[in-house]
Amino acid sequence: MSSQTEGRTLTYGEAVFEATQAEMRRDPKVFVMGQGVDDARGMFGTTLGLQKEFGAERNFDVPLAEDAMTGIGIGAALMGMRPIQVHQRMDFVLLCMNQIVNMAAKMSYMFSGAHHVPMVIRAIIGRSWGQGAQHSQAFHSYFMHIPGLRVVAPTTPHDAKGCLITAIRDNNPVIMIEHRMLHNVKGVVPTESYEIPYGKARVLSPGKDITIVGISHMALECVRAKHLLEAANIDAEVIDPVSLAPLDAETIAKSVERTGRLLVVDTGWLSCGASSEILSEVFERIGARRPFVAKRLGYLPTPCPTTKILENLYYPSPQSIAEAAYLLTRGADAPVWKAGKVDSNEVAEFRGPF
Amino acid sequence: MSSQTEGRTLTYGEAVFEATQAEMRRDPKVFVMGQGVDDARGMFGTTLGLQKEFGAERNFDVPLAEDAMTGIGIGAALMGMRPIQVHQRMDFVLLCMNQIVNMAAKMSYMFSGAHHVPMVIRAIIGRSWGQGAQHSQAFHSYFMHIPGLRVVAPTTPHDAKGCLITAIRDNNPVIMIEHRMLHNVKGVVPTESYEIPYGKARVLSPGKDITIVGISHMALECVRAKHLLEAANIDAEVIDPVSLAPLDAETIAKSVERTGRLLVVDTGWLSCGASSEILSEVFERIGARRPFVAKRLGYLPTPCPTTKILENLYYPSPQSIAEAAYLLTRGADAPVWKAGKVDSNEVAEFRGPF
Amino acid sequence: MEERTNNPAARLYRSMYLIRRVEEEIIRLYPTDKIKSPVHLSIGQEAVSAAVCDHLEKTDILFGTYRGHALYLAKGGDVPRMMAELYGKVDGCARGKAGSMHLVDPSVGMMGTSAVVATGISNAVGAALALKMQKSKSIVVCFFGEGSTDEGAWHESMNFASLKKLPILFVCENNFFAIYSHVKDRLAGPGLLARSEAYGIPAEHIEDHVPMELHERAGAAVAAVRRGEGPRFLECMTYRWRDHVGPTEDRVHKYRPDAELDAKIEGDNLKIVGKLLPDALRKSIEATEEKRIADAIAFAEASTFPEDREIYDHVFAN
Amino acid sequence: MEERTNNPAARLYRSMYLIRRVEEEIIRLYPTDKIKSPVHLSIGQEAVSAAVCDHLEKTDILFGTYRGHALYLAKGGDVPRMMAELYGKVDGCARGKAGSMHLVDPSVGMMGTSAVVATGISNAVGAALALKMQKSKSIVVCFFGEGSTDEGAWHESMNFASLKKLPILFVCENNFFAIYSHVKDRLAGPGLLARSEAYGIPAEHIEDHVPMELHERAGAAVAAVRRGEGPRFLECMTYRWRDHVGPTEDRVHKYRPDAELDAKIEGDNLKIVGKLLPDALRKSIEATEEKRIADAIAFAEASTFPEDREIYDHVFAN
Ligand SMILES: Cc1ncc(C[n+]2csc(CCOP(=O)(O)OP(=O)(O)O)c2C)c(N)n1
Ligand SMILES: Cc1ncc(C[n+]2csc(CCOP(=O)(O)OP(=O)(O)O)c2C)c(N)n1
Ligand SMILES: [Mg+2]
Ligand SMILES: [Mg+2]
Repeated sequence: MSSQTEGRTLTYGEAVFEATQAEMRRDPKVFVMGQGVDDARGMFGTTLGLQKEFGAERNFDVPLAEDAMTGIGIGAALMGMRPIQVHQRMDFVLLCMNQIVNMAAKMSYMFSGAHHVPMVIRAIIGRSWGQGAQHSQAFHSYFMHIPGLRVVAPTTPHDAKGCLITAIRDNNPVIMIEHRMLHNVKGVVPTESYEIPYGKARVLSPGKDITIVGISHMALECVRAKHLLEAANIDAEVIDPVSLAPLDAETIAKSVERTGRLLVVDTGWLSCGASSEILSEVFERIGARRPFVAKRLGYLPTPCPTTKILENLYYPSPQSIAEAAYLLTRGADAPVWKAGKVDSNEVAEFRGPF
Repeated sequence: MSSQTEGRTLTYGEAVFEATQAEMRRDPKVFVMGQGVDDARGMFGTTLGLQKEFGAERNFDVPLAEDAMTGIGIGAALMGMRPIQVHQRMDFVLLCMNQIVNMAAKMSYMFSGAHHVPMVIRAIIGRSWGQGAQHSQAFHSYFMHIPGLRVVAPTTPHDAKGCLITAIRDNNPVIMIEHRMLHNVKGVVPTESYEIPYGKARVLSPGKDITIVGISHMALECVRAKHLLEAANIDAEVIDPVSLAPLDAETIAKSVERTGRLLVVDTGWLSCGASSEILSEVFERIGARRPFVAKRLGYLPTPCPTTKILENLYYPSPQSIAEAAYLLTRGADAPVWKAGKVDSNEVAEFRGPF
Repeated sequence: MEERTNNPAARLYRSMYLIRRVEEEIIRLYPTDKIKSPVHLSIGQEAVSAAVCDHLEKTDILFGTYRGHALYLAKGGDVPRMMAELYGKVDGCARGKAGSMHLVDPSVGMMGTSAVVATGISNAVGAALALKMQKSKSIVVCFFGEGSTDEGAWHESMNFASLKKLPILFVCENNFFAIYSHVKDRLAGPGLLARSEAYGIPAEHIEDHVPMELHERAGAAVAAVRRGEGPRFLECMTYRWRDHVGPTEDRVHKYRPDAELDAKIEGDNLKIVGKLLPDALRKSIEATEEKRIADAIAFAEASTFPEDREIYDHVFAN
Repeated sequence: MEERTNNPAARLYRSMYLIRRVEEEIIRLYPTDKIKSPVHLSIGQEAVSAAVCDHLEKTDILFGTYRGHALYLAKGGDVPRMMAELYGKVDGCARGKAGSMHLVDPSVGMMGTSAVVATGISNAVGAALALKMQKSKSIVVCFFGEGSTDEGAWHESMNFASLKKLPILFVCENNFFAIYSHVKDRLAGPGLLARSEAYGIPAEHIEDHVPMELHERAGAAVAAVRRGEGPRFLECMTYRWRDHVGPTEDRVHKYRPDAELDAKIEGDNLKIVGKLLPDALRKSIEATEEKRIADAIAFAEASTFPEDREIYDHVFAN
């Protein structure tokens, strides 16, 4: 964390913008490309005004051509440029998996260091208000699977700024996961420049009874769950991995070693997801010497339904997280406990269309 | 397993062919499309002669257009046809992730049963002889991640035939993973038609000291490792999941409950891979009541190097599997043990170019 | 609905009027938050769906995009079930799981729409392949915005459709914009006709504001496809009056001149077609459609939300 | 190597001869299993790489495919390091990690090749975008087989290159086949010229067996791109003599008439160019190149395999 936190607050979206703008000022090789990055909505505000300041060469709209545009970013990166590409929905990165996995991730290795690919891909996870099956998916585990890629998923505006700066300065391809529900969330963000290191998880809130790991937007929900759990006299430690690849399994494992309990809450599906990786890494580290209990929570194993009433069930909530943590902590035979109500404002206040 | 096993042996490739041919005879809606499925090599023999018997309408070559060809298969499936699509290398499915994940996997759900997509995608994992970084990848975990997809990875010719028949008759999209090293492996295959059910793992060889789960080609290597382990007086149980989604975690967990040790060997990378899913599911089932130790093995966390000398290190081998199993079983403080030598014939005998 | 009239203008008017008014009702209802779904309105673009679909049989097969209300209605999709779907109700055409972006009604050949641009195009080509294999007399019509033609999927799909001479009509609704991005900033070269012909697919460009000519030429294209002459491509110029997504106008964003939009609204195709009809006929059509719409909304209001357990239904087909 | 001569035929001959002979050596060596890598030979196709690359500066940027030996050599790639790479040795241009399918030599602008069809095309366009942003005088040349043009990636890349008027020359080596699949079974419509022009990219079709004409027209295209006139497209007809992959002939598969192959071998471009040179000059070129090749093979033989720990190197750049 940066030393200077002077209490200035920004939204997450503003923090992303600030990091981008500062890096573009610092390094003329940095540019931003993507569908709509120059339009009046400016990618939820994160790119608004960049074209005015840096010109259309360094902030430009592109055709609907995810595959080639990714390849074009890679090609520019090979020539020393530092492109930032933006996808309004992570669902669309399925169209450019080939370039990301077969090309960007492999070039340094395949050519034994003759090339490197300093490129950032910002991918936004959609949620709420009938986004439905094709505008709500999260594929961070796809990138965590691939050697040669870095994956970060900052939760706070502070970390969003620092992670993006780190990513832009990195000589490797970095996937930055942003959650649509986070863009309007506020937090303290230092004005100066700082990098958030890879592979360092952040303990958002210490506790002794159970370790709850929350990824991206779920970290916020886990903090809410922690408060709900106080009513059941359970003191949860909430950890935000921040960096998914490399992953700081060490910090999580140490926490579980103390608490003996692990709940991983992902903003994505479970099977072969980030939550199974976290569970596995913790187990491989401490399982032989420290028995613990664990559970994974995430999207239900269905596509995302559109109707609000089912959509609400689809996502982990502070209540469902707290209740799962209660069960893990007190055991299946404990008296039934119902978590209180708490609003996830960023979800409740979100209004259509997008 | 089918009751009638009259001792006839086929190669894996022949078994795939036999299943395809029999289903095409049975059901005129079944057809095979893919690059090279009608050529002189006939997809490693698995499609050889289909065009002669069924005509060019039911067995046809396609342009190099993985994305649209997948979408075209889906469209035909929506209209009641039953396409089988073949990818010579699983690396190329990265080009059609959008159609598989955003469309095929979601149509039944998104339209509440108004549609279904009876389609089979055969994806072949390459290996050996300088296949290199882009012709050797395995992405079964990508499909296991997605609700709405079935994933099978048969190891034996017997299961290859039965799994493909099941897949063709299924009204849902099924990804069938084949390993290039398996196509020439022989085994007993009943002549009659039979289905291999989803979600049933196969205990390839029982044992009491450690549970070794091997996926696809790795199941063969694990059986070899089992034999090597006999020299160290370790009796390994080898399990082949066969069906990856749904996964028979129950059978594996029961085995681990007996052995107290789990080694998962994947033909793929570890992070967010099938091995982490298997470990997690076993842990969630029995971890609270039965302490056990576990480890995952798979590709090294690098792209695949071309030069043979490094390629050999990249893959788990009977030796490295046996030695990992030894360490898990005897503990890190046990005397050093080196596994004997055994040849993986299908690897050793493989000659270039492909 | 009463019998199909011999007067194409009357049929066109009914279809366009229905689309216009359903979407105006959506605009009216939207602030109530009853429709918790992104809506991509076709107001201004009704003529294309209405004109093309007028030549189709129930058994003809249609694929479209998230901007799919017009298409669904023009193909004869069930109006009450559409409204219930927008409400997220159990009587919706997909029991509330689809919402506005994924309308479906297989009973009239409306195969569904996708919210990922250009993804439905290859599905449509695959359906045409199936029709050909099945020696069916039906054809496929595939609608998409000009933005779709940016995508590699369009290229691959056009090529394959032509290669196999499939019974498919591609209809591009060129409304100049993909969200706020102008087609001239995305499409290089002489245009879509040249591109289509480079695949060996005969193509036509049809201007906006000539709905009866559009109707006639669409009919000819449908007939050619039905005769087995292989794929055809129509580039239909049109214009979206509202914001890319949502119920409001979008003048505030200044990505297009107010005067351009004003001229389009002024030249309203619905009025053009309406003027071809005797007053009484026009009014009777309007009255019937108003009743249908009111009934549909009442139906949606009365319907219930799905039960919790439905969330697990239909992940897999049986 | 001696100085660059003013005689284009001599330069062409040297380049083509080197390619031909290196690949013949690969054929000779292959049965020893020393080259444990799939090889995609360019024998029969040498003229295209040689003719185009003769017009390029060292600083010009090149992208190609797995069928990349010819390109690597024509652009002046290091021969010993190529041979060592095929041997999987540590002195290879990628320390043995790349093999035949991924040759690279950034010191001469050879940016590397990809084994996934069409994937390098957009990378090339991106490099051209960078050159434009950097106001460089260099240009990009992007080689691919006609099979690449099937892919959506080609469509998207052509469109963007044209849209931004990027300094890139697309060179399609049309050898009729993608593995054993004939282009007429994959490509609908009037052909690649029409397609290219539909993106607004001027295109030329150049027949096989006219190497000097190919050389001249390639030079004109390179010059036009260098003048900043935007992208150009060349469709160069050519023919692969050997199997798609591997060192052998493939007549046994009967996917192309023997007579067609025979006629191509008969009309050997290398011989055509050789005949333009005085005997003594030709022989001196051959002798020099033979020496280089022999040295390169000796270099590869003498080099060692990488050490085990190298497997972890370069997953990430620093
Ligand atoms: C593959 C993909 N990329 C980007 C988007 C985001 N997006 C949604 S609609 C749209 C514009 C599409 O324009 P067009 O195809 O012309 O259709 P129109 O909205 O004008 O009807 C975009 C870019 C998407 N849904 N899918
Ligand atoms: C995306 C992708 N699809 C399929 C393949 C398998 N494959 C390798 S080479 C090839 C043929 C390519 O033909 P063409 O582009 O004409 O090049 P040529 O081999 O004739 O030089 C195919 C289909 C691949 N490598 N990549
Ligand atoms: Mg549009
Ligand atoms: Mg070719």
